[in-house]
Amino acid sequence: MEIITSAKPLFAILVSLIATILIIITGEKARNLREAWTIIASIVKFTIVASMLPDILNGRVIEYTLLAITSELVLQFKVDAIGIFFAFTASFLWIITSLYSIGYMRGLNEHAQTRYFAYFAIAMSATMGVAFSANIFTAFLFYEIITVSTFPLVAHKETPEAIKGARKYLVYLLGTSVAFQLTAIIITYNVAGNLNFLTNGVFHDNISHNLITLTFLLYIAGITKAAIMPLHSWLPAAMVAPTPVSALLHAVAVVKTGVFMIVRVVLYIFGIDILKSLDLGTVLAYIASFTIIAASVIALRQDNLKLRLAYSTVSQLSYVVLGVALLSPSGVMGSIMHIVAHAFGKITLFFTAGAIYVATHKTNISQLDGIGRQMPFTMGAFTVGALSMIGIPPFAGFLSKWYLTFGALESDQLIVLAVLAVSTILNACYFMPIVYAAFFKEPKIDKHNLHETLDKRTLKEAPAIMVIALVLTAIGTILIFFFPSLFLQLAQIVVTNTTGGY
Amino acid sequence: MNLSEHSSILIVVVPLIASFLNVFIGLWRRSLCYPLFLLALVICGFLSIDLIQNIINNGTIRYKLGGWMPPWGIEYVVDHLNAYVILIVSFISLLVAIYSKRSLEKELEESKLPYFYSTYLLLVTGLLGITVTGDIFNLFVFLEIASLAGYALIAIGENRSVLASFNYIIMGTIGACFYLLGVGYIYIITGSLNMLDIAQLLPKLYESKVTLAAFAFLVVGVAIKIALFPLHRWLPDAYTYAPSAVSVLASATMTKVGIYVLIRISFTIFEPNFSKDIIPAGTILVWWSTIAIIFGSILALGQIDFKRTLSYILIAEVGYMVLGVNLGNKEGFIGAVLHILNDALMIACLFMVTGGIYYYLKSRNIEDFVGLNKKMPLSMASFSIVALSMIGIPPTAGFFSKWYLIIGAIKAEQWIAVIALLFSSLVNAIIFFRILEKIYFKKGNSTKDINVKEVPVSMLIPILILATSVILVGLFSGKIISSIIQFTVPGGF
Amino acid sequence: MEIIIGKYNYWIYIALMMIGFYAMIAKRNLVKKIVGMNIFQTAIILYFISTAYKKNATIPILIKSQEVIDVTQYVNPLPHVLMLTAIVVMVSTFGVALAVIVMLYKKYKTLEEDEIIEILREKK
Amino acid sequence: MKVLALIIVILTGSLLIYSSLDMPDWGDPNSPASTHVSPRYIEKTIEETATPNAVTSVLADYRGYDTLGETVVIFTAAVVCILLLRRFEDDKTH
Repeated sequence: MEIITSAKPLFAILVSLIATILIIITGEKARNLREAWTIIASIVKFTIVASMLPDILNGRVIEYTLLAITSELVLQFKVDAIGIFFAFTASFLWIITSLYSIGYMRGLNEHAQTRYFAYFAIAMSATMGVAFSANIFTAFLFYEIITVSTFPLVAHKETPEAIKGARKYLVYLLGTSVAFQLTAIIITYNVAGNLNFLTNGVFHDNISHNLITLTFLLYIAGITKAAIMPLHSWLPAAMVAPTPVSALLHAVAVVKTGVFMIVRVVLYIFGIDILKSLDLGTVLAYIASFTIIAASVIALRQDNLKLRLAYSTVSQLSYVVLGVALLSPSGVMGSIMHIVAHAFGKITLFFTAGAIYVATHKTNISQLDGIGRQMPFTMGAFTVGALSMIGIPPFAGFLSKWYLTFGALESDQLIVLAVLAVSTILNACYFMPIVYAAFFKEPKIDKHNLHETLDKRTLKEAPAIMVIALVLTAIGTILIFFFPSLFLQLAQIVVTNTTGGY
Repeated sequence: MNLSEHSSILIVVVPLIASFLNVFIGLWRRSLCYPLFLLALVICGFLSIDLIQNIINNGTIRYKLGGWMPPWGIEYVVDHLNAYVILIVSFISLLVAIYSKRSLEKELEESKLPYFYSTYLLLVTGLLGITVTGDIFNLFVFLEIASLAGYALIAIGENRSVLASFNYIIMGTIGACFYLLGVGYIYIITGSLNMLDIAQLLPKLYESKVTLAAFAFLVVGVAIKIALFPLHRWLPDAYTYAPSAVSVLASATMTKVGIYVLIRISFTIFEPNFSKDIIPAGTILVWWSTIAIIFGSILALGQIDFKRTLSYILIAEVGYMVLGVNLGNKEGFIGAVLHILNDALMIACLFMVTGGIYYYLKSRNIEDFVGLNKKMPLSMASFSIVALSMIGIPPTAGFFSKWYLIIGAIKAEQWIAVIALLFSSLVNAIIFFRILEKIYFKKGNSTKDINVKEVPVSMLIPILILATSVILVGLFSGKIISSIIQFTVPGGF
Repeated sequence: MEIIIGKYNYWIYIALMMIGFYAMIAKRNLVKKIVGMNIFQTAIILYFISTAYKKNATIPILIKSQEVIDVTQYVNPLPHVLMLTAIVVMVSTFGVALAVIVMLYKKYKTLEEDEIIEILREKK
Repeated sequence: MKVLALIIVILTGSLLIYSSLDMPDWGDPNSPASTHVSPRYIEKTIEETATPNAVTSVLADYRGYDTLGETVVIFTAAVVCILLLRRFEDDKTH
């Protein structure tokens, strides 16, 4: 494998940190300029990430060592296929979310907008940091920065409820990462003497199996951002955050960091062979399967739209975990593809939830009857997102489910196959009623709010900038289905490197 | 004359002379006291830098006082460990001196200031004297100078400080007497008072019961001085009610010097294998400090007064260092020595911020910290950085010492200690995020904080310096370890 | 038996020291505490001085005319020196402790620890 | 509290008694304390310090630095007592 040394990954991280400083300096005084910084930073970041793509697609790896703090704890970046896959998705969606955020924040005339944009930019920096980490220490560092920098975003509303949600968020994410993940990293260092992500894992054959099992479980428990049950309840709690935060962070950056870390740990710290020989993949697959089904069932019973989406996220994240836990080429492929498929689909759904809130101040599903006539674009995008989640062609979600199914067959996991089937039905059960109600049900006559229901036939969309954003992501969901080659190629490189390929 | 040759003695003599002059200048012209006081500490700072450079370049310095050959005369032995602790002590005491000018305005009568500065300098003299000396009896003398100054500085505080100081005197004297008794026991079987000389004579006597008792008394004596749980009872009251500047100085330097003495006893006077193999002292201390960590953390959780919270956190942190030192492997030891520096920086900064809050708010109650970030943004930013470091989030300094400590604990297969370390990180997370939440996200409501604003510049600068150094020390921990700390690891590890 | 007689200096200092130690930690009167402290320190001083003693030896002041010096004829001077320092340290500690007691008395008008704690509790 | 204190005292006392068993007898001229460092003070006091009194020579010369420390302790106590007890004229204005 050819290695290129380049500071590009560092620049990709620094861009939004510089933006943070500019945002704080500009402040409330010049709001347009402040928002311009966000947009510029997001575009520049995306450009930098995209500029690394050709090299990676040609099988090269970009490396950059920032600082060797001690001989074993090194701040080092490595851009490989899976890293750029994640970074590309996240940085692209940041551009759209920035647009959307501006619409949302101004539409609702929110307070503390400077703080909002500043911490958002820090969180994006840290997400890039996780994507480009060359070792688990660097990844851990950025993982913690994400946690800390998103805390103010979750608590943004500063109501007692928001603070409570944010507290839960922090206790879960910080607590488990310090208690379990750090321990796991230290044990890894102690027994393997190496913290770098290697394609066949860092553990030697002669290490006690019990210790490896313990470390594996500590990692799984420590990476709570992946919201594997029973450590998932921070995610619904974090839904008190403003919708753009939920959209980008809790559908893309934060939770995807979690599953990305799990994929990293499974493939690059442990390696397929060790996990296969210890049967740990199956254990993880069962935990993930449980999460998929249980979270879907809970989602069915939620009336709050954002909460239903949150539980849907919990369930969908475990697809990624499940895929990689199958330890088969197609499983890994499906797992990686699901990162992007779910990102586009779920961000669309969250965007629509936010748009509905900005336009009508409605948060509950039972209030949405007939809303499709008022907000056709929004609800159209919602339908696209929902269908993608369920896994129907021609939407991105179909691709990943296709590979996941293959993966299950490859590793003879019939139970997993059944789980996939049941969860698809459950997905349909909790999404389709919303679509149906929005388009085909008559709006309920709200006696207290007559003037609103009267103009049900007129268009009442959210601000244009928000609608544009959510339509874009919906189109993206379709485009990925038709032109998946870039993502498939990247995933293919990962699969070839880690599993030996098909 | 080459001054740098004598820097090991000058560093003790300079604050001593300044303290002497201060009393008399104070009678004549009070306004000159502060400049003199500051000047002495600046000189100390330069000397300590000179000393550590000297050590890094030329290795251990042995300075014979009065020209008498050891073991007949007293000698100063400065190696990497001393120089490192000296640097910490002089750096912190200089920062606290800058900080104390405005902070004391509201906590002490002006006419007492010359005596305060003198006592402060005597405390610094004592601490530096303890650190440089290579003679166990001389160490006792300086220990008492530092302690007497410490008792007084605590007694001039508010509210219950006098009673706290009295309890400290009783406990401190027991500690010092135990130490002296230990010295007597060492003396009766070896006939020597010089540390290096004793180190050569003792191994033959490891089987003796007297050696065992000497070790026990020395360690327990120091354990009282560093407030190792359950000998910590004097500390929370003393540090809570002392004037802010004194709390900062005492918390950041006195316990650290105590840890230094503990390291000297366990690994210079006695060989490392004494506490490891011959008697199970290392194991006992590991368990003991594990309990200290757990209880310190639990007790910290229940406090309302923030200075008291910090005192209990300090007790847990002392547990960290004692644990690391006694784990019996290189990683643990490096972690402990690194933590001496990190903890000094972090605790000093936190106590300073608390003092800053108290300066206008007149309260240290955590409930009153609501909405402070609007009033004092820079202090609160520093507070947040240090809070992250206390929790152990990279790249702040706290992470790296914790990293080494945990690796050391795993290598020593002390799983309970690993859990205790993680537990205390979690408790710190709860404590600090509860406060950060109040500072940043709750709306100010009380009428009390109307006059609150950012602390005066002379108080703010030390806070900012400490907060910055928490990050810098974190990023350069590898460098610190490779150029200083790795040489302090005793042989046989 | 020989042990008991041969080392009786130790038994005496241990007994004294334990009396002082007990007073320091168990007595509730502040003055009694520091009196205990004094006994404790005195015991240590006695211990040190007793280590200096040699049978049939005299004080270490040499007569100039003496040519050959027999070390066993003079007691060990070092512990005496150490104890001169220790006495001073002890007196100073005692002084500081008394100063603090004076402050306490001014403030609370009592020297019983329990009563002071009672007063502090009432204040709250 | 008193029981606890008694237990602590008894434990410390027993450790002391236990360790005393290994100590040299009282007045033993061959104890390490009397043979390792101290003989030189007696033998060379006149030669090196011109003082017949060995205690003086050790106090003021060999270990003169300890004596400096001793005076510093007194000085500390003095300053401390002034700091704690002296009534200052401008107390009332504060």
